Parts: sequence; structure tokens; C-alpha cells
Amino acid sequence: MLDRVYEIFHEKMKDKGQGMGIGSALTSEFLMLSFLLIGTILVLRTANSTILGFGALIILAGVLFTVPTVFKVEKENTDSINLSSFYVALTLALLLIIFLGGI
Amino acid sequence: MLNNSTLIPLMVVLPLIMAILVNFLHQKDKSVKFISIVSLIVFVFIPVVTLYGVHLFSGHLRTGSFPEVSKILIPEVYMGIVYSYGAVQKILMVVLTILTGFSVLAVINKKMISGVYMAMIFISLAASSAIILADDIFNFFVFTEILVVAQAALVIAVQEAKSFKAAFKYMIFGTISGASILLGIALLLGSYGLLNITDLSHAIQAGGALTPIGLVAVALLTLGWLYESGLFPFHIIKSNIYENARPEISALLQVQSKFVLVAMALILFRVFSGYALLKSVILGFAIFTVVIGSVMALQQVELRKLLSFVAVSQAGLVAVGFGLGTPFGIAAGIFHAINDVLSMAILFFIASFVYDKFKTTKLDELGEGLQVVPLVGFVMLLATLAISGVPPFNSYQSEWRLIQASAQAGVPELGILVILLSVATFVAIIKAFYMIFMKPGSKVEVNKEVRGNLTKAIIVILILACLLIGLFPNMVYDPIYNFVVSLGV
Amino acid sequence: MFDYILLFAVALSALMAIIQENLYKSIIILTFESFSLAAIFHFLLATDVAAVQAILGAALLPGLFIVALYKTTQGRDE
Amino acid sequence: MEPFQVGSFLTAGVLIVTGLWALLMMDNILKKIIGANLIGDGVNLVLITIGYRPGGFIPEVMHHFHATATPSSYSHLLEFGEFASNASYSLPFALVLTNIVIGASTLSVMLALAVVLYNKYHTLSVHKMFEGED
Repeated sequence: MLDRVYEIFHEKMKDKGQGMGIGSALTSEFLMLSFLLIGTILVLRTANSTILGFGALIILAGVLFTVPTVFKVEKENTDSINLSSFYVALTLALLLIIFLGGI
Repeated sequence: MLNNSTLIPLMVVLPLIMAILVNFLHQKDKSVKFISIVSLIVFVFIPVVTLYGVHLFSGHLRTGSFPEVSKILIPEVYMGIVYSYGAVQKILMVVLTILTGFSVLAVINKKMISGVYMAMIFISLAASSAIILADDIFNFFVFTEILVVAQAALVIAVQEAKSFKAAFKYMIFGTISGASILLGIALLLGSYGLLNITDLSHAIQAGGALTPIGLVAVALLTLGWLYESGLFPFHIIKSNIYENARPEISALLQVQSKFVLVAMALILFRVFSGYALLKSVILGFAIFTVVIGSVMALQQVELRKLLSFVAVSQAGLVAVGFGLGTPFGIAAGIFHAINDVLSMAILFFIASFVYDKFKTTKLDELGEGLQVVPLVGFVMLLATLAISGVPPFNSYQSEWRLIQASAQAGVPELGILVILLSVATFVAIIKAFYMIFMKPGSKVEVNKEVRGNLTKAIIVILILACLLIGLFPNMVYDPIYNFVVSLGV
Repeated sequence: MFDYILLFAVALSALMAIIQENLYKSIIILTFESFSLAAIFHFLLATDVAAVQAILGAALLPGLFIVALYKTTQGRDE
Repeated sequence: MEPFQVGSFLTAGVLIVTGLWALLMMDNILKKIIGANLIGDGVNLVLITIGYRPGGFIPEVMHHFHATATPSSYSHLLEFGEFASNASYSLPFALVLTNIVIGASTLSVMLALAVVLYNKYHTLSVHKMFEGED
């Protein structure tokens, strides 16, 4: 799969088209994957509760199956207000659960 | 009359008075221009002259408590609102006023002087300086609300459909975050009866572990902080604000957002200092913002959107410093805020120059800029090095300290992520540099009469400031470190 | 007993204001809600806040909303 | 905690949750603004209910406190203790007054934005406005 990465990205980024865009998209893909790997290692190493550990592993496995994650990230971060409201509501609930639950 | 203690509130009161004055003189551009230049000089002058100190608005020193009336745990209580002016506040105020001066000069130079526009800039300056100085949590809340309205007004002034949408989203979520901050304050007021931050931190430390009410207050205040600093769920809204405002104004907005991030994080750490979960939650959101911001920045094809995502991800890096929790980490975070604000301001001023010179910021259409404006191209190259942490410049000093602080705090993985982030930032902006200045075949005609001497002067001054801090970091870093250690966070 | 009725009135009219389809009706319910909130402040021994809330709830709020509604769809969505 | 205080805390909770739900989920711009207004009312109610003292009286500083109250010495305020322990807590009043004013100003700016957005998009539905991106 690794040798065809450039073609995958080129075919995915037909609309943007220029060579520079694909280079930067590859960098962002590399950054995203390294963040996921390092974040999971960090959480596994420091989290004292097993819930966080398994949660991190599940997230890592889930994301790795959709490897060119960058285009999904870009689709998730559009300007629409409904998407932002969903994430704000999610964060409010997450914060209250973390602080009150004391994970 | 003008002893040191009255100079401190002057930093907030004077911009407000100037805003009201300039607002009245809306039609008379000549006098608006004169007044704003004079008041700028005064604004930059006051923080430099003021010595460290505390200003008590109620005029009384700490008073004895009333045992039978109040069951407050700590012996002494501040009466009324208190403004404290320490080392960090001084540096933040000096950088804030200088950058406000630059953006106001840029606005005046563009013949866009309207009294109301200048009034909004002065109100946002007054609000952000009050947020930096306030030692009273409700006074802090009031000025965050004023800042939200003033920043939204600055974005609305662009009169485009996209800017109206961005301002509307910004205010809608501003209501949520303002309500959650006020609810957090109400819960703290209910359980401790105090609004002063120093007393509140003593009371909470004296009161032992946080009650569930205190935990809800922490969660709500953290949500408010995420909004004010443009971290994870609110990063899109904040980058829309940077993108849709005029580039020289978004240079000012990103300064205010990062300094509000620092001020509120300091408040959170002083009030809930003994609370480890807060640090890891802040670290989690900060790292997520850093990565999402730079991943999005790498995808953009428009210069202003690219720069706004870089600004958001650099704000996340400042929050990473706070997330580490150790004094070394917090000092490195604040130091990075100052460095990053300077280098981002250069890039935004360059974006405003490109927008005026070539009438577009779409990277595909731009090109061959180096023949037209070699100086701006050269300074943008230096700014790209500055922002992605290349040695002679200032961000290197703070990112190197961030990496060391994360290693000392026991999370060396963060150091790797900080390095990866600086590489990604470099790729994003060097791509923009290539497409504006070096790429052959530009499909855009050059606007001849735009000379931009003022913008060129501003960006040269700022890049020299970055170089100066880069070569002598300790003149800025040591006072910050001593202040953070003295906070006992 | 009257104050508990006020509490239910505020909670109910808040829900009604949101659920109501016709915008004009929801604004009127909103005015009623913020006015009865001012009455609750009176029962909570906060008379000066009750006065300010009453003025805002009765005068400013409906005024602004009606003007905004008039300027937009007059209640119909094109 | 007196039952009335608990009741008003619950009402404030209903107000905040309804406002939050309207703000996040409703598709009409004016409904979102109504939600924002409700959240502000709910938080004000929480603030006032915190300061409520059952059976107390309105904290209106009587004349004789004023005549002798000089900031320098605090001894004469001790009979003030009897007043302070019975009147309801007056600090939240200042907070709520400021918050009402902030809510009103934010409300008016958002309504102006809604009108301007309507003139550009001829619809009040947020979905049509924000989904029709470039």
C-alpha cells in the first residue's frame, strides 16, 4: 500500500490538482498518524484507569482502518454551524463526565 | 494624583474614554486620525512606565473578616475589585499595546478611518487589557463578554456574507461560553462567598478537596476557557474570525485571543491549583487543537484561511505549555505566546499587503511576487523560519523550552509532537511562500499605486523584534519564570 | 402559594416559547416568561433586579424581537 | 435550603437546558436567539437564588448605617451584623444587573445580524444559510 500512497492522494485530490497540495496533504496525513500513535502510547502509559486505556486502543484501531484520515478530518471541520454545535454539546458533556466522574 | 496605583486602571479606562470620544467624532476623519495616533502613543507609554503593584478599586487594604457574619475560611478578605500588575502582566500589556498600535496605523494608512471602527478597536484593547490585569473573577467575566461583542463588531465591519456568518457563529457560541463562565462563577460564589481570585485560591486550598459543586464549576470554567482561547470545539469559529476580518485586524484579534488564553489559564491554575485532572484535560484539548489546526492548515488553498489555522494551532501549543502544569511548562507556554504573537502578526500584515497589492489571496492565482516585492518576500521567508522555531528566531527558544518542560514533566512524547508540529507549520507556510512569491505564471495583475511602505516598515520592525528576543531570550523569559514560580502554581 | 405557580409559569412558558411554530406567538410567550421571572426576583428579595428585569422583559425584548421579525419574514418563511 | 429556593434552582435548570437545546438544535435563527436569551435568564435566576435568605428582608442599607459609615473605621458597623445576618445577600444583585445588560446588548447585536443575514439569504433557516457553502 505504501508505494501507491502518492496515487491515492493524487486521485483523492483531483479538484485541488497542484503538486504542492498533495505534498502538504501527505505531511498532514503523516502528522495525523503520528499524533494518533503517540497519543495512544501517551494515554496507555499515563492513564491509571483501564477505561481510558481501552478507549484509546479502540479509537486507534478505528481510525487506522480509514487510513487517508486527513480528508475525513477536513470534512469534519467545515464551517457549518450544526457540526460545531454537535461538537460543543459533546465537549460540554465530556467535560462534565470527566470532572464529575473523575476518570 | 498620578502615583503608580492610579496608572494601573488607566490602562483600561483610557482606551474606553478614547473609544467613546472617537465614536462621537465619527464623521470627522481628520480628528479621529489625530486622536487615535496620540492615544496610541499614550497607550504604549503607560504599561512601560507603570511599576509592579496592585490597585484596589475600593480603596481599602485587606480588612479583618467578620466572624459572626461570614463563615469565610480565610482570615482576611479583599473588599471590592482588585487589579494586580506583575511581570507577566507588564510584558503582555507592552506587546499588546505595541501590536494594537501597529494595526491601528495600518488601518489609518489604508484610509479606512471610521470613528466606529476605531472605537471598536479601542474597546477590544480596553477589554483585553482588563482581562490581563483583573484579579476579580466577575470583572474578568464582564470584560470577556465585551471582548466577544467588540471582536464580532470588527468582523462585521467587513460587510461580506461570510463575515456576517462568522460573527453570528462567534456570538452564538459566545453566549454559551459566557453563560457557562458565569454559572461557574455563581457556583464558586455560592460555595465560597468570594469573587477575588487570590482569596478564592486561598479559600479553596484551605477548604480541602473540591466538592461536586466545585467540580461542576471547574468543568464550566474550562469550557469557557476553551471558547476564549479557540481550542478544540471552537477552533473552527475562531479561525473563521481570523479569516474573515481584515488581515491587519486579525493580527490584532489573534494577539488578544492568545493573551486572554494566558490570562484565563493563569486564573484557572491559581483558583484550582491543586487539581491534577484539570491539567490533563487542558493538555488533551490543547494537543488535539494543535494537530487539528495544523492538519487543516496544510489543506488550505487560500492564504488568510491557512494563516488563521496556523494561528489556532499555535494557540494550542501555548495551551500545551499550561497543560504540563509545572512552573517551567507554564513559563515556556507564556513565553511561546509572546513569541508566536509577534511572528503571526508579521504573517498577517504580509497577508494584508498581498491582499491589497494583488487583490486576491487565493494561492493558485498568485505567483511571481518576488520580482514585484522582494523585501516582503524576504521578510515572509524570515517569518516562516521564525514561526516554525528555527534557531536564530524567538519561537525556537520557546519551543525548545516547551520540549524540555514536557520531558521534565514526564511526558516526552509531547516533545516529539511539538517537533512534528513545527515541521508541519513550516511546510504549510513555505508552501504559501512558494505559491505567492516564487511560482511562475501568476494570473493576477499588480495594483501599481499600492506601495505599502508602512506595512513594510512594520514587518521589518517585528522581524527584528523576533530576532532580538531570539538572541536574548532571558530578558523576556526570566521575569516570566520568576512570576510563575512566585504564583506557586 | 403564588410564588410556586410563578415558578411553573416560567418553566412552562420557556418550553412553550421554543416549541411554538409561529414566531409572533413565541415572542409574546417569551415576554410573559421574562415578566414573570421579574416577579420571581421580587419573591427572592431582589427588588431592584426585579425592576430592571421587568423593564427589559416587557419593553426592550419584545420591541427588538418584533422589529427583527418585521424586517425579516413577517412570520412567513419565503 | 427552603423548598422555594430548591424550586427556583429547578426552574433555572429548566430554563438553561431549554435555552441550550434551542440554541444548539433549532434551525430558525430567531429561535436560536430566543434560546440564548433563555440561557441568560436561567443563569440570572441561579445567581439570585444563591443569595436568597428565607425569612430575611430586602438588603436596603438604612439611613443610620449611611450617616455613620465612614470607610476608615469599621467598629460602628458591628450592629451592622444584625442587619447583615438577616438581609439577603446583595452581591449577586450587582452581578445579575450587569449580566442582564450584557444579555440585552448581545441580543440586539445578534438580532441585527439575523436581519442582515436574512437580507443576504432570504431565509431564516440556518441550514440553508450555512450548508450552501461556496
